[in-house]
Amino acid sequence: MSAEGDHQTETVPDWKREEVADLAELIDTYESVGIVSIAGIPSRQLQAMRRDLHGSAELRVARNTLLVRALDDADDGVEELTDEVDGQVGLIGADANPFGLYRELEASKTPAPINAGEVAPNPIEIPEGDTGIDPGPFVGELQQVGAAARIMDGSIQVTEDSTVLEEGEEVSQTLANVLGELEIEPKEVGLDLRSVYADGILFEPDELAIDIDEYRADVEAAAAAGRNLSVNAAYPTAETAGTLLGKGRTEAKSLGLEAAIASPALADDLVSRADAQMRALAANIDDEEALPEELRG
Amino acid sequence: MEYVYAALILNETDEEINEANVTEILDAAGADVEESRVKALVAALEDVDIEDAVEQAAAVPAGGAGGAG
Amino acid sequence: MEYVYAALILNETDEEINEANVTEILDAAGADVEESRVKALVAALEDVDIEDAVEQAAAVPAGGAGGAG
Amino acid sequence: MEYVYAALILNETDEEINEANVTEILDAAGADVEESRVKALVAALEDVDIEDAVEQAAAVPAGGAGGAG
Amino acid sequence: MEYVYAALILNETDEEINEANVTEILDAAGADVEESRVKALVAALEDVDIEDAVEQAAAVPAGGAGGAG
Amino acid sequence: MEYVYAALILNETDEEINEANVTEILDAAGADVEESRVKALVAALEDVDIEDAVEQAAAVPAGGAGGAG
Amino acid sequence: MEYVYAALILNETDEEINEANVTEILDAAGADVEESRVKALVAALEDVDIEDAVEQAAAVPAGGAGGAG
Repeated sequence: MSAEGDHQTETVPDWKREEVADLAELIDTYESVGIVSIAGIPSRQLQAMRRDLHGSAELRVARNTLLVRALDDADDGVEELTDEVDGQVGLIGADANPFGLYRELEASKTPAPINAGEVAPNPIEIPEGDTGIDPGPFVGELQQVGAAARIMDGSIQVTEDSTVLEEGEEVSQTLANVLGELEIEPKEVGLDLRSVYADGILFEPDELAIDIDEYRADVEAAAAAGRNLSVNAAYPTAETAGTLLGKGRTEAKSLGLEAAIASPALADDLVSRADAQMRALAANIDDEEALPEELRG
Repeated sequence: MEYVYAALILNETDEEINEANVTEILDAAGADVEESRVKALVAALEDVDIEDAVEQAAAVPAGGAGGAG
Repeated sequence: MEYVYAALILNETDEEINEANVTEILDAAGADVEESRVKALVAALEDVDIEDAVEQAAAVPAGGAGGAG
Repeated sequence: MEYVYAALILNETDEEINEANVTEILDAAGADVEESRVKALVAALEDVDIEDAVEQAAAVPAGGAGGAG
Repeated sequence: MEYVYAALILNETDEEINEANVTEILDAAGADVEESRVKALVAALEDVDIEDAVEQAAAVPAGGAGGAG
Repeated sequence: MEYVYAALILNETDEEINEANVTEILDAAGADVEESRVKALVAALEDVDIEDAVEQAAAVPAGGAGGAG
Repeated sequence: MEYVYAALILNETDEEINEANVTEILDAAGADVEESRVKALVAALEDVDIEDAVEQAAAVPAGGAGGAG
């Protein structure tokens, strides 16, 4: 940092220089460095979030001009993040890679009510179910905002999942009231990752959303593929050797029954198979006269 | 049941399922052969695809097949 | 499978399942009887409780394919 | 069951399933080889499509085998 | 699969499943024996309860075996 | 899917599933390694119980396998 | 199982499944590579349509298989 100080004008006060130095250190320290939006987060909540991140990530809020300077001074293209320094933002650094950081921030978001005049960040839905609210004018309000609602069994019920506002539309006073009454909190409040930089790559949030279930399914598919290949190619591993023996045994049984090989190990199965075939044939015979009593339908 | 087994044997050996053949098998097995039942069986099997029926046994719980029909 | 069927006929008619009897049935059915297969079958069935085998088969949910024909 | 496995080995290695070959395998395995069973095996397999029979094993709803270890 | 069948034969004949025995069976079958595959098989089976694996497979309803007998 | 296989290798060898290790394996396999995919994989697998997923895959008739990428 | 996964990676990256390539991957994964197991794998896969083998559901683990690693 000291070398860099030389080409700054001397008018920069010490506290600013120190703050820039602190920010620069954060940028250097962590694997992933990102810009998060903190707009609309009350300062007490922000303190709590900062505490929760402790140990895995670090959040700094500073004047945007200082943030930009710190980013500009850093190496390897972190300066691309300056594009996102706009409005109420903070700088975050994490040991996790950008995907991990994104997940962590998403998981830390908490639901919050939405007010009239706000824009829906995602489609707002009123779920099917009993509202538990006694019959009254509320049913009309529900219908007014577009929910399928009616009075049933002595209370107001929503008869199907109803999307009442599309993403990007403005919340009306009535809708705000209805959502408040139902205690639906459609907003997610928390640190909103705008962009994150790691190992020379800039990641946008929309590339960072990963579906864990999909990865789990992939792991299962990969494990199944390994098992299948091991068994079907008869390349035994500790995990599949028993299965291979079982497969061999099953194949021998199948062949033995197919060829009616009178092996003692198959005698039971041959008898029951013959019995089953006899019964199956008998089941195709309509004339009861042709069958003994025990075979009549 | 021995009547039906007799039919199955004839089916396997590609012999005709007729009264004489069924009777001969049952005789050989020392069974009391009821002529009317042999007649009824032979007649009833005329319209049955035996291969098909036997294959059903594979799909059906062995043994359990009986009841249905 | 005709060998097995023959044995099961003998079981039904309460005759002994021995080589002579099995052979006689298959002969009557016009089959080419392979002596070794008769022998193997009779030997294999020696320790089998046929009633049991049939009942067990009924109990096991084989295949699971379900509904009978 | 060793007789059947012997046949399966010969099938895999594209060797003829005949009495001599089956016997040789079983001898190598230290089995007491019964000539008539070998004969019966070879006779039983004469008209059987082994590939087919083995593939059917794969089709078996193996579920029953029960949970993993 | 011939390597596995060989192991299954040894299991039936109560002989040890070791490289020498597996190799001998496969040799007798006229197979080109790949030493490394024999080794891999024997190693993989070391911690396997063979009876258990075989019994479970035996318990599976061979229903699918399908086709006529 | 090679990324996932790489992770499973590391799981088997008790090595850490991190970016460096996954990348090294894929490099060794001559794959064009996309750094961001490696990152996504490593982050995602942090929250996946791999042992559990592998066991599950074994318990379920693996048919499903085909599906995924 | 890591040997199999290594083969699957090579299959995905369209590289040849040979001893050198499998070994390189396992080395990169920090595994103790057993030459004979690599050899056995390559030999086992020689005539196998991997796509096919991967998609075809393997038999359900026959209990004894054991989860062990």
